[in-house]
Amino acid sequence: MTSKAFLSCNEAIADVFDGATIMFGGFITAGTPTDLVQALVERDTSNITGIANNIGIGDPLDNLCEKRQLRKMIASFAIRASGARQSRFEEQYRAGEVELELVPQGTLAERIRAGGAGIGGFYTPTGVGTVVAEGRETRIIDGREHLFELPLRADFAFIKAHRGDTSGNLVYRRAERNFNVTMATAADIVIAEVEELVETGELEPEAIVTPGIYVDRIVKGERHEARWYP
Amino acid sequence: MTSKAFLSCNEAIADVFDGATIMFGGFITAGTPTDLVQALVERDTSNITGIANNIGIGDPLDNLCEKRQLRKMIASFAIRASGARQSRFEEQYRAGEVELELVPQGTLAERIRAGGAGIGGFYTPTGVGTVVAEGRETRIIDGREHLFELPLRADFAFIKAHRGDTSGNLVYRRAERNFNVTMATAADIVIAEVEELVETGELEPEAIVTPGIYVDRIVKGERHEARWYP
Amino acid sequence: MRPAGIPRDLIAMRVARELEDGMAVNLGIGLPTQVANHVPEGLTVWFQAENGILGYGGIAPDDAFDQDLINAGGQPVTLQPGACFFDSAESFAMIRGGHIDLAILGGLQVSERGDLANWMVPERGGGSIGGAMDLAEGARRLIVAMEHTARDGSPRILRECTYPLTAPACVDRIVTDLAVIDVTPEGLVLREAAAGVSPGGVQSVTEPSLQTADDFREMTF
Amino acid sequence: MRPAGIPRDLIAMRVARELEDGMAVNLGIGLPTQVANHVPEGLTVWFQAENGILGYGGIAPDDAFDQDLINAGGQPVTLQPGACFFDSAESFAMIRGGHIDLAILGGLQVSERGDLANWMVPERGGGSIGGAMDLAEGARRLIVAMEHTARDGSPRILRECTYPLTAPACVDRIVTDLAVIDVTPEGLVLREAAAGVSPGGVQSVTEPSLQTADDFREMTF
Repeated sequence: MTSKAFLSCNEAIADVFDGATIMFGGFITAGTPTDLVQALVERDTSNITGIANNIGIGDPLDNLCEKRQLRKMIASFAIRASGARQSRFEEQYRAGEVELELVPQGTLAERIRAGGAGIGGFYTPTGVGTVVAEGRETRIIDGREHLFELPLRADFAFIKAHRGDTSGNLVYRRAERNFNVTMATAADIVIAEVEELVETGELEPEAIVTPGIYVDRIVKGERHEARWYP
Repeated sequence: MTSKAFLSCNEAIADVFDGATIMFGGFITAGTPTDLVQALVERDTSNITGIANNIGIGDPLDNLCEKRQLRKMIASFAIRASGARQSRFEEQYRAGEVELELVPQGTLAERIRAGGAGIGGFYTPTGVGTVVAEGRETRIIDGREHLFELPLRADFAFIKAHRGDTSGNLVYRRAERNFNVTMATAADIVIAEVEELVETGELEPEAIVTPGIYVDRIVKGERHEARWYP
Repeated sequence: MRPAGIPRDLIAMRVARELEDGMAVNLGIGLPTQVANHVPEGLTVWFQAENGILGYGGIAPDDAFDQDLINAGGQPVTLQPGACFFDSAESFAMIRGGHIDLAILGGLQVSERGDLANWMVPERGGGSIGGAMDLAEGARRLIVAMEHTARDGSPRILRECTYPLTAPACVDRIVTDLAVIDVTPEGLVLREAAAGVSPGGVQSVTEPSLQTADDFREMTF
Repeated sequence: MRPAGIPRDLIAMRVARELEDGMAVNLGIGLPTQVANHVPEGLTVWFQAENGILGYGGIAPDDAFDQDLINAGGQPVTLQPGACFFDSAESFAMIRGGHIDLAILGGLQVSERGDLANWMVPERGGGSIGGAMDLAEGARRLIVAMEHTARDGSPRILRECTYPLTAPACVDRIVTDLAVIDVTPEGLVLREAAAGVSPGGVQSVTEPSLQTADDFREMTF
């Protein structure tokens, strides 16, 4: 079979276009596709709608703000409630230069899952009675109010795993899975960065978490020691 | 911590009551909780509503028909389109002695997932334009007709895994996962049968598929070599 | 008189020519199952079994039966390098979400609009939906592999299905013992016929009218 | 004058007494995080981090930092025997589906009906919802751990929250540096107060009126 392996992140993302919607896996320091994001910074792609759990100080995603590549973020964690240092994203958000759609984390994950799973929409109790519900369709099911939520998809997903094979099968280390697993199912083109790239057949079938058919391209990145910024 | 291990299947299912709704994991020969079902046969529990992928010739579940313990089955595969030998369930179904709610397999799996995941309901394109849609609520989403489906839960789930620990963590062998993984999330009391029961900490964290908090009781069963009945 | 068709194994071989490198393919119970044994040399095809396997190979020999390694029809299968396992909810997320490139299903009836009926014979009652409705809605492309006529010689390709539907307007191509027929917005198009079978011969056992493709030719395997 | 309260670490210790053997518990960012370091001897508690861990232990020492083993606040954690990992969709299925016995969240404001506001300070704008809304809806029991008053001494337990809500009527118990207060259908009930703090002292910095429980007593740890 034709290998899905690319030799560099630059080549793997060469067709990402201005105005694209891109999902970015990762949760703070775990499972972040650092090299793919860096390639995107270098590529100068503009007008991006990003979908990610978080964008904050120290996140590779925040580097996209340096050259103002982001038009909008859909995220669950972006602006700190506490008054600590501001990320570049936060600065641009406060200056009205970038848009933010804040979504409860579980709703974000479930909307992405629905996008990948062919679910047309779903009802969740999360967000009822809050600003999230403003102007939104609700429905009482089994005596409890629920919000209607639509699926979320993207043109591209940039994800990170620990090991992968040339067919795109992926294995994650510890808490690396987070949004990577679901995002792999919900984008037209899925690009995976792995620390170790092996031949098909080398991964234990029972250990594979992301089946290869979800992944279009795979590229070996470096391990970046990331730190936590309290 | 208090161990969730039970010494026998009989003890593990001792509080299953007449009229209970019970989910049964397994898919034909793979991942079937054979010893738990056999204990249920011996217990003589009656008026059961069963939820399972399939019930047919050679399935342990079909043994529940011997003493007419089943009132109703919710399943995706129960009556063969071809004219092969009939299961006892099929005989009783044709005689009008047991009820059958036939559900598309993916809808069955997704309804159980919704039941375990706190999703109030969802829309699927599956079943549109078929008898499954008769009298049902539909909705056009993104130009495509969808059916509204409600979550499914049960009083008990009987599931099977290959290995488990005394905290309830489960690891499956090959295609054993099927409905077991999702059913473990969607019943008030979840009882797992495993071929090998180990101490907490012996299973590799990355290999665990069903987190122990979903499982209430765990019991060591025997490996039963099952055959396929074409 | 009904023209003589090709044997079932040749239907599977003809369908196998639809496979492309890297495709994710689901094979329905019965005739479609045999397609796994005819993958053209050099291609890697990811066969998906809706019970939770991606990357199974052919049907396993009887003495290698592993009860935990079966396809959705319960038959023992082998594993290819790169195979993996998942649960049913994930499996149907894969199917419903459009990640299966091709589903090859058996059929009882197909209408000229591509409606498929394959889960219930009303005279017999009951029926089993299994994964068929999800596959018919979710797969990117759907090929039906079946005998061209019922045992009594009556057509199975009809203007309207009389059996309960699996899904409306879902079939892309029909491969039978007599012909390869495409469902198009303009109606059914006869693309190929078995050796020695004329377009008129196929039409004589097909209820809706068939257009013969410009590049109509003999079925090859 | 505001009564003197207990230090934050003692709040965490008091909350830790709510833990029971075998419970699945989610700890919010900030003060609640410290609860993991005060699990009573002999209990096994399954701490869930919504980024995909069940069974983490205390906060890891700084030199043992593993970027792939963090809690939802980004802090490095350790693993207990029996721990496992999963993805975010599965994690919130666990939370939303009622499989978390207890969530311990930080709070900015709590109303007398148990409404919680903890994700946004309107004067500051923006805000971060994170997993708080799902936890507030999904956990079987919710304890808020917070300072009893804001920095300017104004009450955080109010008749109505003025900040945007995380969820309405979700809080079961409030543990502060001054008191343990239950949200009941009959209103707020003062169960415990810190040593040297009277019911009147707690009431003086609490907007809605408090009923004093029959078995009112001093907080112990």
